[in-house]
Formats: sequence, C-alpha cells, structure tokens
Amino acid sequence: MINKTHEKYDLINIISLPTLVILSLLIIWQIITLILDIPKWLLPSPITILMEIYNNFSLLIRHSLVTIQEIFFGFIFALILGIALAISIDKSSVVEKSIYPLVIASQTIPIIAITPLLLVWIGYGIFTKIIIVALISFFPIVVNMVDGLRSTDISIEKMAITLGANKFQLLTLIRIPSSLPYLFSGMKIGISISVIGAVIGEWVGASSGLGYLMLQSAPRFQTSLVFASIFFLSIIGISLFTFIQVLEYKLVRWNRFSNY
Amino acid sequence: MINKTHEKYDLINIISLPTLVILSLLIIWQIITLILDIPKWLLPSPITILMEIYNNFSLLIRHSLVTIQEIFFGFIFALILGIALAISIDKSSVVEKSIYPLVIASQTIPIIAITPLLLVWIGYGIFTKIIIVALISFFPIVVNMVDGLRSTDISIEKMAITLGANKFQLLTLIRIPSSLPYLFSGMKIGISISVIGAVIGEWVGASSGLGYLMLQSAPRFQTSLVFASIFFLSIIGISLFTFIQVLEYKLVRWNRFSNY
Amino acid sequence: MAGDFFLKGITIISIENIKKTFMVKNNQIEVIGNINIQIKKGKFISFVGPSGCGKTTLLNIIAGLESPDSGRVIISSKPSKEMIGKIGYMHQKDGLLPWRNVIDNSVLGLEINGIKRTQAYEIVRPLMKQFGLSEFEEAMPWEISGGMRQRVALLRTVAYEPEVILLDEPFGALDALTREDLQFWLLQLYQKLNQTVIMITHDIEEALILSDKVCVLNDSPCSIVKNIDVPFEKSEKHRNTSNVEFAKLKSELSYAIRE
Amino acid sequence: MAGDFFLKGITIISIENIKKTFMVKNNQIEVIGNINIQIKKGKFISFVGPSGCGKTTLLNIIAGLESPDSGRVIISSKPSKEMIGKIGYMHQKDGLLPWRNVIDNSVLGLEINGIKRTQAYEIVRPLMKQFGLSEFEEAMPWEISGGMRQRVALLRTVAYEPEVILLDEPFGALDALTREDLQFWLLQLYQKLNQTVIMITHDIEEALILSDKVCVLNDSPCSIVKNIDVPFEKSEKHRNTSNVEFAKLKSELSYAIRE
Amino acid sequence: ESANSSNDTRENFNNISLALDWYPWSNHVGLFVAKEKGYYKDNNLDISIYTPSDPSNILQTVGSGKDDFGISYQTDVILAQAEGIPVTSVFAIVQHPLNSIITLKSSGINRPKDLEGKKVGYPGIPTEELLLNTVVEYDGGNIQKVELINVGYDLVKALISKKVDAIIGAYWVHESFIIEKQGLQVNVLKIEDWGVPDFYELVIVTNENTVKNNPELIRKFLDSTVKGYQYSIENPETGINIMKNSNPEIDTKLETAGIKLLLPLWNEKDILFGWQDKTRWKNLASWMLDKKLINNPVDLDKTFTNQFVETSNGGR
Ligand SMILES: Nc1ncnc2c1ncn2[C@@H]1O[C@H](COP(=O)(O)OP(=O)(O)OP(=O)(O)O)[C@@H](O)[C@H]1O
Ligand SMILES: Nc1ncnc2c1ncn2[C@@H]1O[C@H](COP(=O)(O)OP(=O)(O)OP(=O)(O)O)[C@@H](O)[C@H]1O
Ligand SMILES: [Mg+2]
Ligand SMILES: [Mg+2]
Repeated sequence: MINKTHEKYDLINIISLPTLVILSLLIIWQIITLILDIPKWLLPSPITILMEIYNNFSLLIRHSLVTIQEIFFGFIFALILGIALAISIDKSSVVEKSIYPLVIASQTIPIIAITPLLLVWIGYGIFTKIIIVALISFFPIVVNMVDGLRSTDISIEKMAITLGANKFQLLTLIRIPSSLPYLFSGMKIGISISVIGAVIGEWVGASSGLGYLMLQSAPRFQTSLVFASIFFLSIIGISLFTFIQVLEYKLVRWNRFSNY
Repeated sequence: MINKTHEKYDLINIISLPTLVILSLLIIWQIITLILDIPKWLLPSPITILMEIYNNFSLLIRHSLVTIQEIFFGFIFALILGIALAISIDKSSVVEKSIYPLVIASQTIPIIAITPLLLVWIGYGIFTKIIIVALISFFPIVVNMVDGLRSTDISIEKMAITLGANKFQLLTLIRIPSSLPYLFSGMKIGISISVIGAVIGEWVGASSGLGYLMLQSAPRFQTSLVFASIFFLSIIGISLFTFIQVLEYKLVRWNRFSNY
Repeated sequence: MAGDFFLKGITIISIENIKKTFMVKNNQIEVIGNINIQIKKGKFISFVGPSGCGKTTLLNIIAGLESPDSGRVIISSKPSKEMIGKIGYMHQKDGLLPWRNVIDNSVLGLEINGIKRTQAYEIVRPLMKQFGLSEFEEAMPWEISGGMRQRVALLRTVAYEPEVILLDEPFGALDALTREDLQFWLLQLYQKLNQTVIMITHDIEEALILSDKVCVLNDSPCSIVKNIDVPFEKSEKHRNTSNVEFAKLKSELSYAIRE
Repeated sequence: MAGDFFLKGITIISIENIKKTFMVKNNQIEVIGNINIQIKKGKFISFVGPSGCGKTTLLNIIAGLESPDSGRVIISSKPSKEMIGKIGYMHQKDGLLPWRNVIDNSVLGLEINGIKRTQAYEIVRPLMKQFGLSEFEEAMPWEISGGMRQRVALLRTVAYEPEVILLDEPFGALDALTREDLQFWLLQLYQKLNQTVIMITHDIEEALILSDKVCVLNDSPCSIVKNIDVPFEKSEKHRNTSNVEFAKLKSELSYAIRE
Repeated sequence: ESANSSNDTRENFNNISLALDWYPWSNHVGLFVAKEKGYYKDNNLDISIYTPSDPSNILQTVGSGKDDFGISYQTDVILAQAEGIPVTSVFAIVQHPLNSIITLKSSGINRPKDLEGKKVGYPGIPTEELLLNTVVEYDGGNIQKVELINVGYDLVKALISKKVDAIIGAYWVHESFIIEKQGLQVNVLKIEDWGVPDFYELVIVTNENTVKNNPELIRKFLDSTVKGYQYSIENPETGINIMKNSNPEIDTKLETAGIKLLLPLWNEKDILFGWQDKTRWKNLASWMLDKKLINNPVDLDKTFTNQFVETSNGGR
C-alpha cells in the first residue's frame, strides 16, 4: 500500500509537476509578450516559436543531427582527455604545477580570438568543432576528477596498500572508483556546456548545425528561428544531462553510504 | 633533517619545474614561429608578445582592472545565486524537476544570441557584464553544490537528526559543510570560465576591459596585442583559481579523512 | 518477583509488535520478528544477542530513524518519530564530523539544542576531563584513536542530558580500565538524572553491572528469547561481580544466548 | 623459562627502538617512547593497553604504513616498508569499499595479488560460510551489521594467506559466541599455515586464549610494561579458561594494566 | 597553395574554398548561382563555400593560403596590407559603401551634426568609430558631444528598442529594409556623402602568391563568378530561389527585396563589372592613414589588381 501511493506521488513529481511549472512559465511568457506588446524580433512568444518549429521541423532536425554528432565526438574526446589529464595531474606534482596552469589558461582564451589559427591549422570541417567542444567540456571533467581522486579516503587507501596494491591497482581499484561521484558532476557540467561548444564551433566556420542556423537567422531578424534553435539546443542539453544523471544514479549510489 | 630536504624539493617543484616547463614551451613556440616562418599576424612569437606587453603595459593593466572588477562582482553574484539555487534544488524535488532543466537550458543558450535581450533590458553598463559572468559561472557551482549536498553521509545525517537537528540545522551544520569539497571544485571551474564571461560581456556594450581591447585589436590585425590580452586573461584566471585552491586547502583538508 | 519489580513506575517506552523486513538484492530478509517490550521511566535495559541479529535495527526503530513494517513505538505517549531529538542515541559508528575538532564535535548536541558554543564548551569541559579527552580538545577526529572517538561520541550523546538514552555498543573499542571508569560514570549520571537508558552490548558482565533488565535476543528473525531482571539495587551495582548470584545470572544469560 | 620459550625459532619481526611523536595543533605529543621487541616466526603475539596509548600507531609502523621518528622495523630481514603487501593488516576501521558488495570486498586482497575474480570467489566462498556471511554475498556494505562488516574485513585480510598477520581489535564488534567461533577458526588457520600474528585486543582473556605471548603497553608515551609468555601448547589452547594457571595469568595481566 | 596541391585527386579538377564575409544573403547570390548552375564545374573548379564568424578572419585565412578566395571589405584589405598580410583584392562586387548611418525618421536626425547629444550604436570595431568621426566633423559637428555605444553586431535591435538614436555599421540595403519591415521609417545618411571617400564595400580577395603563380585559377574563378552574377542580374528572383537550394534557411521574401536594391550597385553602367579605380583606393588609404587607422602607407599595387577583370568580363 505505502509503496503504491509513493509510486503515484513520484509519477506526479516526475511528469506532471515540472510540466506544469514549465507550462505556466510559457503561459506567463505568452501573456507578457501580449500585454507588453513585445515585438517578435526582440522576444517571440512561445506560440510563435512553436509555429516556427512546426514550420521548420525537418530543417531543425537536420541541423540538430549535425550538432549532436559534434557534441558526441567532442565529449567523448573530452572525457578521455580529461580523465587522462586528471590522472597525470593527480599522480605527478610536476605535471600538476606545469600543466594545470596551462589547462586553466586554455579556459580563459576566448575561442573566437583564436579562430584564425583554428581555421588555418585545422580547417572548418567537423574536426574543428570536435576540438572546440572538447576544449570547452574537458575542463570541468579535469577539475572534478582531480578533486575526486584527491578525495580518496586515506584509510581505504592504506588498507589497499597493506593488501599489496601497487600504484596501478591503487589507481584502478581505489582512486578511480572513489573519484566517480566527482567525475559525474564534472561530466554533467561538461556535457551541458559542450552544447555551447558546438555552437561556437559552428560559429567559427560552418555550413550546417543549429549554431549555424541561429547565426544565420539572427541578422535576418528571424528571432523566432533563433529561439527555435535555442529550444532544440536546450532539449539536447537537458537530454544529455539527464542521461548522465541516470548513469550516475546507477553507478555511484554507494556515495551516500560511504561512512556507514 | 628529513623535513629540510623535503622543503627544498618542494621549492624546486613549486618554482623551478613549472617555470622550466613553461619556459621550454615558450622556447619551442618561438623556434616554431621562426622555422615555419609563421607570420606575426597569424601567430606572434613569444618575444613579439612580450615586446607588445612591454610597450602597452599600462594600457593592459588599465583594461585588466576593469575586467577583474567585472569578474569579481559577477562571480560573487554567481556564488550566491548558485548556492541558493543548489540548496533549493536539493531541498525540493519540485524545484529540482522544474528549475533544474531551466538551469541546464540556460547553459545551452549561446550568450551572444541573447545579448541583445540583455542589452535591451539591462543596458550597456557594467551590470550586463556582471550578469553574463554570473550566467556563465554559476552553473558549475550549482551542479557541484547539488551533488555535494547529496553526497552527505547518511549516517552522519541520522546522527544529527537524533541530536534533534531541524531541517535548517541539518543544512547549515551538516549538509553544507559536507558539500564544501564539491563546492570548491565548482568554484574553481566557475572562476576560470568567468574570465571568458567577462570577455564576452565586453564584446558588447563596453568601452574598456581586456575583451574590448581584443575587439579593438583583432580587426586591425594587431594579433600580438590580442595575444597580450589573452596572456593577461590567463594570468588573471590562474591567479583566481590558485586563490580558491588555497582557500580550499585551508577549509576542506578534512575531506580525505572522513572515514578514518 | 521480577515482574513486580518492573511494574513500578510509569511506562515511558512502549514497543508494540515491531516487525521489520529488508530487501537485499532480490531476497527479502525478515530481520525483526515480533518484538514487544515496555520500559519504565528511569530504568536501564540492555540488549544482548548475536552479531547481525537486528539489535541496531531495533534501536533505529526505537529512535524513530526507521519505520517498522508493522507495529509501533510509543515514547512518552507519543509516536517515536515525534520524539526525534529528545532521545540521545549513540550510534555504533561514531559519526564524528570530520570538519570539527574534538570539542566542537562534543558540543554538537548542545549547539543543536540552542546553547551557544562558548557556553557549551563550559558544559563539556569537565566531562572532557572525566573522559580523558582534555588534552585532545583541539585535535581533529582523524588525529585521535578509535577508543577516543568512541568516547567523544558518547560524550556528545549524553552532554545535552536527554530523557532517554540509546547506546549501541558504547564501550566496544575501550580497554577494561577505561571501560570501567566510564561505566561507573554512566551509572552515576543516570541515577542522578533519572534517565531511561537502552544499551546494546556484547558483554554479559557489562549488561549485568549496568542494567535493571537484560533482554537476550536471537536471530532470524530477531526476537526476545529471555528477559532477566537484575535484582541488585542501583547503589550496590558495580561492586557485585564476585557475588554468587551475579555468577548465576551470568551463566544463565550465557546459556540463553547459546541456545 | 619464558625467555627460553621465545628463543626457539628464527626472528621474523624485529622492532628496534621505535619512537614516534605527533603534532596536534601546536602540541608535540610523544606517542611511542622506545619500543623493542623480537618476534619469532610462527608465533602469536597480543598487545593490550589503555585506549589511546599508541597500539594502532605501533601496528601502523610495523606494517610500514607510517615511519617511526627513530628506530626501525625489520621483517624477514627487510625494512618493513619493503614488505608492504606481504603483511596482512586488519585495520581498526573496517575500510570496506562502499562500491563493492560483500564478496567483492572479501576478494580484494586476492584480486590485488593477481588472482582472477571468479577463482577468488571459489577461494572465499567456504570462508564466507564459516564466517556466517553466505547469505550476504551480494549485500552492499551499508546493508550489513557492524559485526558483519568486521568479519568481512577479517576475511579479506586472511583470505590471501600472508605470512604475517596484524590484527587491530578483530573481534571488538562481535558477540561472545561469534567471537569464540572466529577465535577458534583463527587459531586453527595460523597453526596450519604457521603464520606469525600480532593482535591488538582489549580483552585479556582473548589475549591469553590465542597468544604465545602477551605484551602489556601503557601510555604517555607507549612502552612495554610487561611481557607474559603463555605456557599452554597451541593444541590445548582455547580450552584452558577454567584452568588455575590461566586465572593466575589473567589477574597478573589485569594488575599490570592497572598500574 | 591548396589549389595547387589538391588538384590531382580528380584529374584537372581544382578544389577551391571561398570564405564569405557574412552569412549567405542576396549579395552572395552570384556565387551560389554559379555553384548551383555548374559554372565553376565548367571551369574545372570544385568550390566549397563557408562563413567564418568574424569577417576579419577571412583575410588571415586567405593570407595564409588556407582559403583560396574570400569576400571582404576594402577597408579591411588596407588594414591587412598594413600589417603585412599578403592579400590582394581582385574584384569589386559592390561599387559603393553600403555601410551607413541609420536613424529612425521619428528621431529627427537628418544630418550628421544632429547626432550631437545623441547616442550612436556601433559594433565596437575601430573603423566604424572613425567613419562616424569623419562624418560628424565634416558636417561641422563636435564628435565629443556624440556618445558612442558598443552594441555588438545586433545594431538594429539597439536602434528600434530606442537604446540608441542612430547606428553606424549597418547596410542601407539590408538593415534599413529590416527596420522598415517592422513598420518603422528610417533615415539613411550615406557616409560617402559626408566626407568619407567613396569605396568598394565588398571585394573578392585572394593571396598575393596566387596572383603571381596561378593567375589562371583566379581567371577561371572570376569567370564563373561573373557568369553567376550576370545570371542573377537578369533573373534576380530565380537567382534567389537557386540560392535557397543550398541555403534553405534564407528568407526568400527578404532577399528578393534586398537584391533589387543591390542590382544597381554591382554592375554600374559604363564601368566594367568588378573594376577597381586606383584613385578611390588611394583616397581611402590616405583617409585611413590620416585617421591613424593604419600607421604606414600601404603599397597600392599590392592591395588590388584589375588584371583579371577584363578577361572575366571579356567572355561576353
Ligand atoms: N594522525 C595523527 N595525528 C596526530 N595524532 C595522532 C594521529 N594518530 C594517532 N594520534 C595520537 O596518537 C595516540 C595513539 O593513538 P592510537 O590510535 O595509536 O591509539 P590506540 O592505542 O590504538 O587506541 P585505541 O585503543 O583507542 O584504538 C593518540 O593520542 C592519538 O591522539
Ligand atoms: N539498510 C539495510 N539494508 C538491508 N539490510 C539491512 C540494512 N540494515 C541492516 N540490514 C540487515 O539487518 C540485519 C540486522 O542488522 P543490524 O545492524 O540490526 O544487526 P546488529 O544486531 O546490530 O548486529 P551487530 O551486532 O553486528 O552490529 C542484518 O542481517 C543486516 O544485513
Ligand atoms: Mg549493530
Ligand atoms: Mg587503536
């Protein structure tokens, strides 16, 4: 009995409530645009955006697929690079003190400022976009993973050492598993901002993708198409975030019980 | 005795080694630009950049101060907003399910696409830049803080409950302290990318700041001034990151011992 | 006689038909079968029983931290859930806050109950001395030994003087001498304040020394197999270990556990 | 007589002039004064002493996990640091990996020593049964009781059959019955494999039942105040608790500790 | 460079890349028509067209040989040459400045002097600032009294949301039209009427090396391009529709309107399509030098050449 009602409540929570909140936000938005008579070129109303999506659905899907592809490869690349880098930073204080500042520096460089370099050296194919997605999303992964590795409980580590664990086993059996909760936070941040990475990548030079579509539409004052693209980008971002969260739930549920 | 040699080794580590690595990178860069005859308008050599910095030092400092100011206020704002949001998301699953997607969505919106909106509503002053910095840097803070709050050890929480802790005490005495290690990871990511937030903010509606300086130099193909600005941005980013890391070291050293 | 002894006074804790099942992977494990027990105000009860039989689970239910599948626990005429915070509970794991030093961990209960830090320090300092922790006020939890951690946890639980105290193996990590000191201290405390105490222990002697009543539990599922009222007066306790009756009770209990 | 007993066999562990000081805030605490002890191969040594005296610290130094400020520990003719991994050490805290279930925690030592998981399962399964953990193979650490956790930690330590075993209060969280079972099992194991065991305990009886030698430590700083060689044969152990000599030794030790 | 190295994959075919100054719009129609109708293919050219985010990047990619051709601005070519970027303009697409000062009619700003005490939005780049400077001073105004606001690239929004009173850096053939579409009336102040030397808004640039070593490639490219524009001039609406094939995002209505304004600016009568007048280059360069936009005089022979214009038009 108790379980049943609980489930029902959960269902309300998971589906109805957020839908309700978002729907009411959309309604408020609609009403505001109507009442304040906000012109469509500045902020289109939800209905206008919806119409735009309806009218350009296949166009939006086609561009979305390009963007998703860039995000996918870029993020995988970021993940591999980020984890590898985090492990080396964690392992060696030389690497930490010499590479970590460069990693931080890489985040402070506005990509737009180095587009000529990227274009000349890498071109405007998908590879540039993958690099930019990776460049943007690997940083949270590195920082969180380094902190995760460093949060490894000293007593657990000592225990493994007495069992004879070598450096490699310590890493794979103890440090990496215990860093997972942090890694997942980093991945969630990384995957969300990788969406913007793809857009910026497409901005550097592209002929397809949602970023391209947006920046094409903006100067034409097709603001509702811009918002339709943003809507698709958001859906992509939220889906990817949720996917990683589900994975996290499966893999690091133990996190809350570590001391018990 | 043992301590002494250790200290010495540390000193080598802290100062000499990274300097060496970075210096050799700069030398390689210099050599490459010389050998491949890379033109200065595409990628200036370190010496050229250094000369540029020397020649424009006061200019760079003046613009840096503006940018630092924007970062400072924007980040403080992001921190307050991020922590408050994380606490509400953690507390209420309704907030989580309805607001969290919006927060994620906010990260997938290319800021350039909504700057017109920001400008029209907020204007061209420093406030817009602060908002943009905050918008970019609050996300890692939220995600990490939420995960940090959720990583609170169940047994510790139960202990506090039996001592009579109410919801508020549970939050302030148990959950927030135990989320600090995560929060610091988020802050380190946030502060690093807030630098880019300030630059983006300055591309629109500014008349000073390093981003503005870059915007002025790039179309004139004064690439070495662009790189000089990037150099200053990196220094700012690395310094802020290091500052937070020192703070972290002071405040969450306990993290590694939680189970012991 | 024994029954008589326990009829005096008002019932403060009433445990009624408690049942509890856990799901581990796909197996349902019935941990607590059907436990009934009434505890009078000012009494000291010990639970002994095999490892994993469900003692901690029972204490969690009494404390209101876990819900039984059926049955209920009434404390001071209220469901135990509503009494959370009015019951001192020393968990089996010490649960010291890693970000607080020893004295700040000790005052946590007082602080939560609204007493200012500085004032709370004054309250716990004499206790710290008695617990042999004075030198370690400023030490962090990872800088003290296992036994010291346990003492800090005990101190934290009793410092704010709750009416009901639940103790889950409070002396498990202590040597005989320290243990005796603290047992004696605990006895005095509970007599002075007329607190009601439920203690889990593995040590039959300890149970007999401290308690008014010892309950023997067995496992699969956990239930009370024996109930012994300890007939010594509070004041004479702690000096009876060489007594013949004490030895008789001890072997009786050992026998009950072994069954 | 006692000295004689211990001159037989080759010294496997040699603890020489160990000193250790900790800094807590600004106070320097001398934890270990000057400890010297030689342990012969195949012997079982127990350390007893007051809580916080430095037993765990001493064991950490023997295991090579911590460096003494001066002095050294030699195990099998090597500095103990080089022997890390060849010594089984059961810590006071169980240190179970929260992301592994019971059986995967049990096989950790075997896995680290290069044995495949499936094969390791075969090795630990019979032990799991003996330890009363069979039903909980798949349970996660937070789903088992405190005593079970301790048993898993013990199992993990002995499963890969190291030559030297260090045990820090291995039975602290266990009830008398389970404790006896495991003590008996441990005795058999160490006789069979001729392992050298050092155990920390608070229980003098336990120390006498299991050990060839009991060392009494005292605190501030930690040093050996008494050394008792237990004169019972390995085979007759565990059945001598009612013996007169046993009682004599017990009171002798209690007295030493109380000093 | 890429033009030379990659032509052996498909015999005789040259893969060439073209970087656009802006997202495809009516001004680019000739290029897309030439591509779609196979005019490039006829000359054995396989063209790929893309848009980098920042138009000034084009001169760097073309200067480094990464891209073979680019669409850029005359001012930018001079700026690039001043910094030593080896780019040469080989063809003028638009014969006059499109850049202009745009205000709302309701603002009452009819001449540059009226901007005193007003806010002017600009995209934050130095050229625009100096254009305004020139225009205001030419009209006897005091530039100190004009408040310049960097509004980024969204000039129009800043104007019609009344955050600024005027904008500079917008095209009177594009933005003005967009504003009018919102039901507002605009005033356009053409900068060349107020003291700024007349210049070519859009030019086709290529690398100096290509001019020297592979003139044939340029000739072929321009030949095809001109054909594309000729076709579009004759059939503007079909041209836009053809363009939409490869750019489904474009708004046909908007671009059709835009192309009508552009037609007279491409191929002025009596002038060869693409021709660049040396005095106009000289005037602009000295204006830029005067305004300290560049620090040294540039070699005009390097900045542009007419050697390909005759042959590419000569076919007809
Ligand atoms: N990491 C550390 N930093 C500072 N002091 C420490 C540290 N570890 C142990 N100590 C101190 O060393 C002393 C001995 O601790 P140890 O854990 O060895 O005691 P023990 O004999 O094992 O006690 P118990 O029986 O309670 O476990 C204690 O006073 C403790 O405060
Ligand atoms: N959260 C949980 N999920 C699943 N099973 C649990 C959980 N907590 C306890 N159990 C199971 O309940 C049983 C009783 O556990 P409990 O901790 O109450 O034992 P205990 O009597 O306190 O033992 P010990 O003396 O060893 O501490 C055990 O079999 C344990 O596996
Ligand atoms: Mg228990
Ligand atoms: Mg200890």
